[in-house]
Amino acid sequence: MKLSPTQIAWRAAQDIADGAYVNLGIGFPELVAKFQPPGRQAIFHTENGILGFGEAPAPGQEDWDLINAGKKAVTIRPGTAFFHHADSFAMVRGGHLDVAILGAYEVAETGDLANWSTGPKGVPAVGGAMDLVHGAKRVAVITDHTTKEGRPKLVRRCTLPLTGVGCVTRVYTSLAVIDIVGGRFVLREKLASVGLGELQSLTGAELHLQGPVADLIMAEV
Amino acid sequence: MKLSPTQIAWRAAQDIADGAYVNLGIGFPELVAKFQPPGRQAIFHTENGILGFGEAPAPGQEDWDLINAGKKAVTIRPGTAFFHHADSFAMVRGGHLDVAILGAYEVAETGDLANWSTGPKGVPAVGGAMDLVHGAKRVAVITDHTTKEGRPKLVRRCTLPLTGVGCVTRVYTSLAVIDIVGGRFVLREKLASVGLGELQSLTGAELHLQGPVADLIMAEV
Amino acid sequence: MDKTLPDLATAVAGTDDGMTVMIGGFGGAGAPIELIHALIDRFVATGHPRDLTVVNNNAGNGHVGLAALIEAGMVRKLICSFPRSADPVVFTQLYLAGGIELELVPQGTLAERIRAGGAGIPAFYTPTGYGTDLAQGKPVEVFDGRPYIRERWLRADVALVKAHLGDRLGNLTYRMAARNFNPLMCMAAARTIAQVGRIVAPGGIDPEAVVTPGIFVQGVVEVANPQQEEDLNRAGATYPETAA
Amino acid sequence: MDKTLPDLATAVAGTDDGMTVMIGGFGGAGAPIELIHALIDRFVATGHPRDLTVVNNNAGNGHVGLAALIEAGMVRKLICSFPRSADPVVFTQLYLAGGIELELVPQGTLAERIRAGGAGIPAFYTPTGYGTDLAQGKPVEVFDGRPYIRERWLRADVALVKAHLGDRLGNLTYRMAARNFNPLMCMAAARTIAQVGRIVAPGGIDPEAVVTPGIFVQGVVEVANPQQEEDLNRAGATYPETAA
Repeated sequence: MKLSPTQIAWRAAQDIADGAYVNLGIGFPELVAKFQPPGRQAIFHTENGILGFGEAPAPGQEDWDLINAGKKAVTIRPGTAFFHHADSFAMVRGGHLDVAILGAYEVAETGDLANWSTGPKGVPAVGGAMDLVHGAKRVAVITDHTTKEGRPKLVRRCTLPLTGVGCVTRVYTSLAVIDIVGGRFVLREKLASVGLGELQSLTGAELHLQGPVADLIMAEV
Repeated sequence: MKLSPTQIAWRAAQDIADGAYVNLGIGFPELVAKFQPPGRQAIFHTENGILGFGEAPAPGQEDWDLINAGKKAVTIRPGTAFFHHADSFAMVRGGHLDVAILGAYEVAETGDLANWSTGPKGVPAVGGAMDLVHGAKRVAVITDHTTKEGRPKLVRRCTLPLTGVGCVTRVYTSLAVIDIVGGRFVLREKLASVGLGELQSLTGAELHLQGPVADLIMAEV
Repeated sequence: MDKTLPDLATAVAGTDDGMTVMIGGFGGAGAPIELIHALIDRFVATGHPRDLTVVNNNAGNGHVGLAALIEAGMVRKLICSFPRSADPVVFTQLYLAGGIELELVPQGTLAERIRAGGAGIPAFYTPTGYGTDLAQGKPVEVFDGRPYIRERWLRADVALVKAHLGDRLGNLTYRMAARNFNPLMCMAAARTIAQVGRIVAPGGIDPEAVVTPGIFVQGVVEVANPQQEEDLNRAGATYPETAA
Repeated sequence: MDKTLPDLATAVAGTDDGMTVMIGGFGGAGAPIELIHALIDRFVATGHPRDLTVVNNNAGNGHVGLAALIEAGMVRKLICSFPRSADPVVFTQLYLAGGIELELVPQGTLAERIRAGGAGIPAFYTPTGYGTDLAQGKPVEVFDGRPYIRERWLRADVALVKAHLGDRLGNLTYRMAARNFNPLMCMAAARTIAQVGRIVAPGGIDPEAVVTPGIFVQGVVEVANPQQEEDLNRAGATYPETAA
């Protein structure tokens, strides 16, 4: 029993305030946009120079001058703004985003993140990942709690090439919500059906308790 | 017998090519704009964010949102562009201006310029002077050849606080046109009525000859 | 989300003692006169804010706007490039009497330091000022054979700016050369308040024409037909108005 | 002054062997496909230019545009942030065979290095990349208790960009997210050539709406109805067109 990627995305979306400026990493994190709670409207930023863009257009209605960082077609909304790449990353590095939500290969209890490279093989590609982990007021990760092989993705120290040092503040996984505070994993929520011992066994560094641990909601989405 | 400020400005204007991007310092250098040779149209830059502005409006027609760096009202022309101060000084520092023409208290044979401060008295003010001396492809000075007291303004080393080091490439004075090449004053033009010995006596560093010396034109302006 | 503020008093309510305040404009163009005067009103009524560090290109002109802020005794330090104007008497007298601190910064360096503050760039190198008195104490580095000095970013607690159009999301446009430092200061302050000539509905500004995207703006207050410092000075105005 | 160029061949005539060439666009949006193809035409006809260093966010997609430039064997080195795409086969194969050099730069750092090149800022500090493999060999400095790495500007001999409207003075506007790196590259190259969808008379672009002022542009060539990389790739296009 664990959360599906869609359910993880739903959980992460609950923490985004109305009017928050949000960057969602390419791929899985983009799902978060679908689950904004009623009455809230976040403003989404994409690295390639759009603030406040809307959903994908209907097939056949794409304008290829109007794409997001994943090179997928998007739309404009009332209040959209266009700008160049230096202004776009001024928003990122300058601390103007409220939250960036990214995927991960590994997250360390130090807040270190590895999400851009699985090693020296093949063609390396970094994109905006190293920029996004700096500057946003909150850098959150959404990820399965373990790898496909069952190994922990939450670890003491990353073994893969780092994207950033000490940058992640919260991790939403398929089993739990965990904050990173002072170099330690602090458990905030977990699936009621998963025991603390089991969760610890699936986690590569010590889970600390600090206040109550709430039940992680498994949304019907 | 010497050139009036207007005649110095006329002489400097003859060296500005059609289409050149030009910044004229506040005050005396602004006169240069009036003497563009027929068929040439320079594009004037002002620090406060206008490229390609036009002449002063008629009295009473001023729009105080449309001013130059000297806070004087200007006008727009077809092709004018507005931009913010960081982009404006990107043009300056980034080497995009063809020529900047500035006034001077002192110019040294090293190309050093002093034009912003006459010493520690009063309120210091620098404006864009220190930026303008860097980046323009040519930094020219227009000035009387001597101070009101008859002391040389072209000197071996500046005694007043510097605006920039080794930045001036040409000086247009009331008596001569002088290039700065390899740390030396090289005489290019002088008034026919002024002997070489007399000119040297009014100049605070050695004048070098390198090729012919033309007659400096005293325009009827 | 609605960043619209009901009035000028609300707009300046968050500016407290000791803060660094960036104020837009170059001379009078783009100067948020009404926001500045609202700040003075608050000081007159409450004695706060005071001991401000103000960042502006200039030091005010006459007895309105920034000059009036200085004259009211609210400014401890000024960071600017050109503290001279047609009528600089307020700053000049206070400075010469030792009543206000001045950090003089070349104009392009001032603009770039503010942009750097907004862009998360803590320091950069520039040729501007190398070898001059204004470079004293600054690290020098040679790149490709040419010397440069290192400058630090500038950030502020509050920015008060003047824009032309604004929407409730904070998107802004400017009017001609009234743009100047305003878009940069929007980026560099924790809290940016813009007075705009008109508030339009989202979408009322062409997405291509937005100069300051709303992410850089925390509050927008409408001031129709804003005053021009130049007009006020030609009329001999002072602020607060003195009894005749 | 008239910066208008008569045709694409003239527009790319100044690009020579060994030059650094910035090419605008993010993926296909804003990619100057026709200028790139004109450069390939010149190489096919003359064997030049070759050994180019190309700066772009990506490494091409499919067999048109930048991918075709690489496939033609004209590129010695690529400076980019993300050399992956829907169909990255051209770059991937050449890179894995050791046939092309890659300098990988985080996307925001790439943008800032180009802007710095255009703005006369030889180096700056950024938090991006600190503590990662991409920071190796770069100076580290602590400001206000936080570590940053130093990055150098990027400049180019030539920039090839795509804009929406242009005038004979070189003023440019862009279309939506096709803006991206284009305005920055205009600033950072000794010679910037812009293909524009339409040339308008000076004044035909609102002075407030100019994104790239003409001072940053040396040549403008009109390409009405420009091709989109995405459309070409969906149609399976290659460049030069191969015989069926």
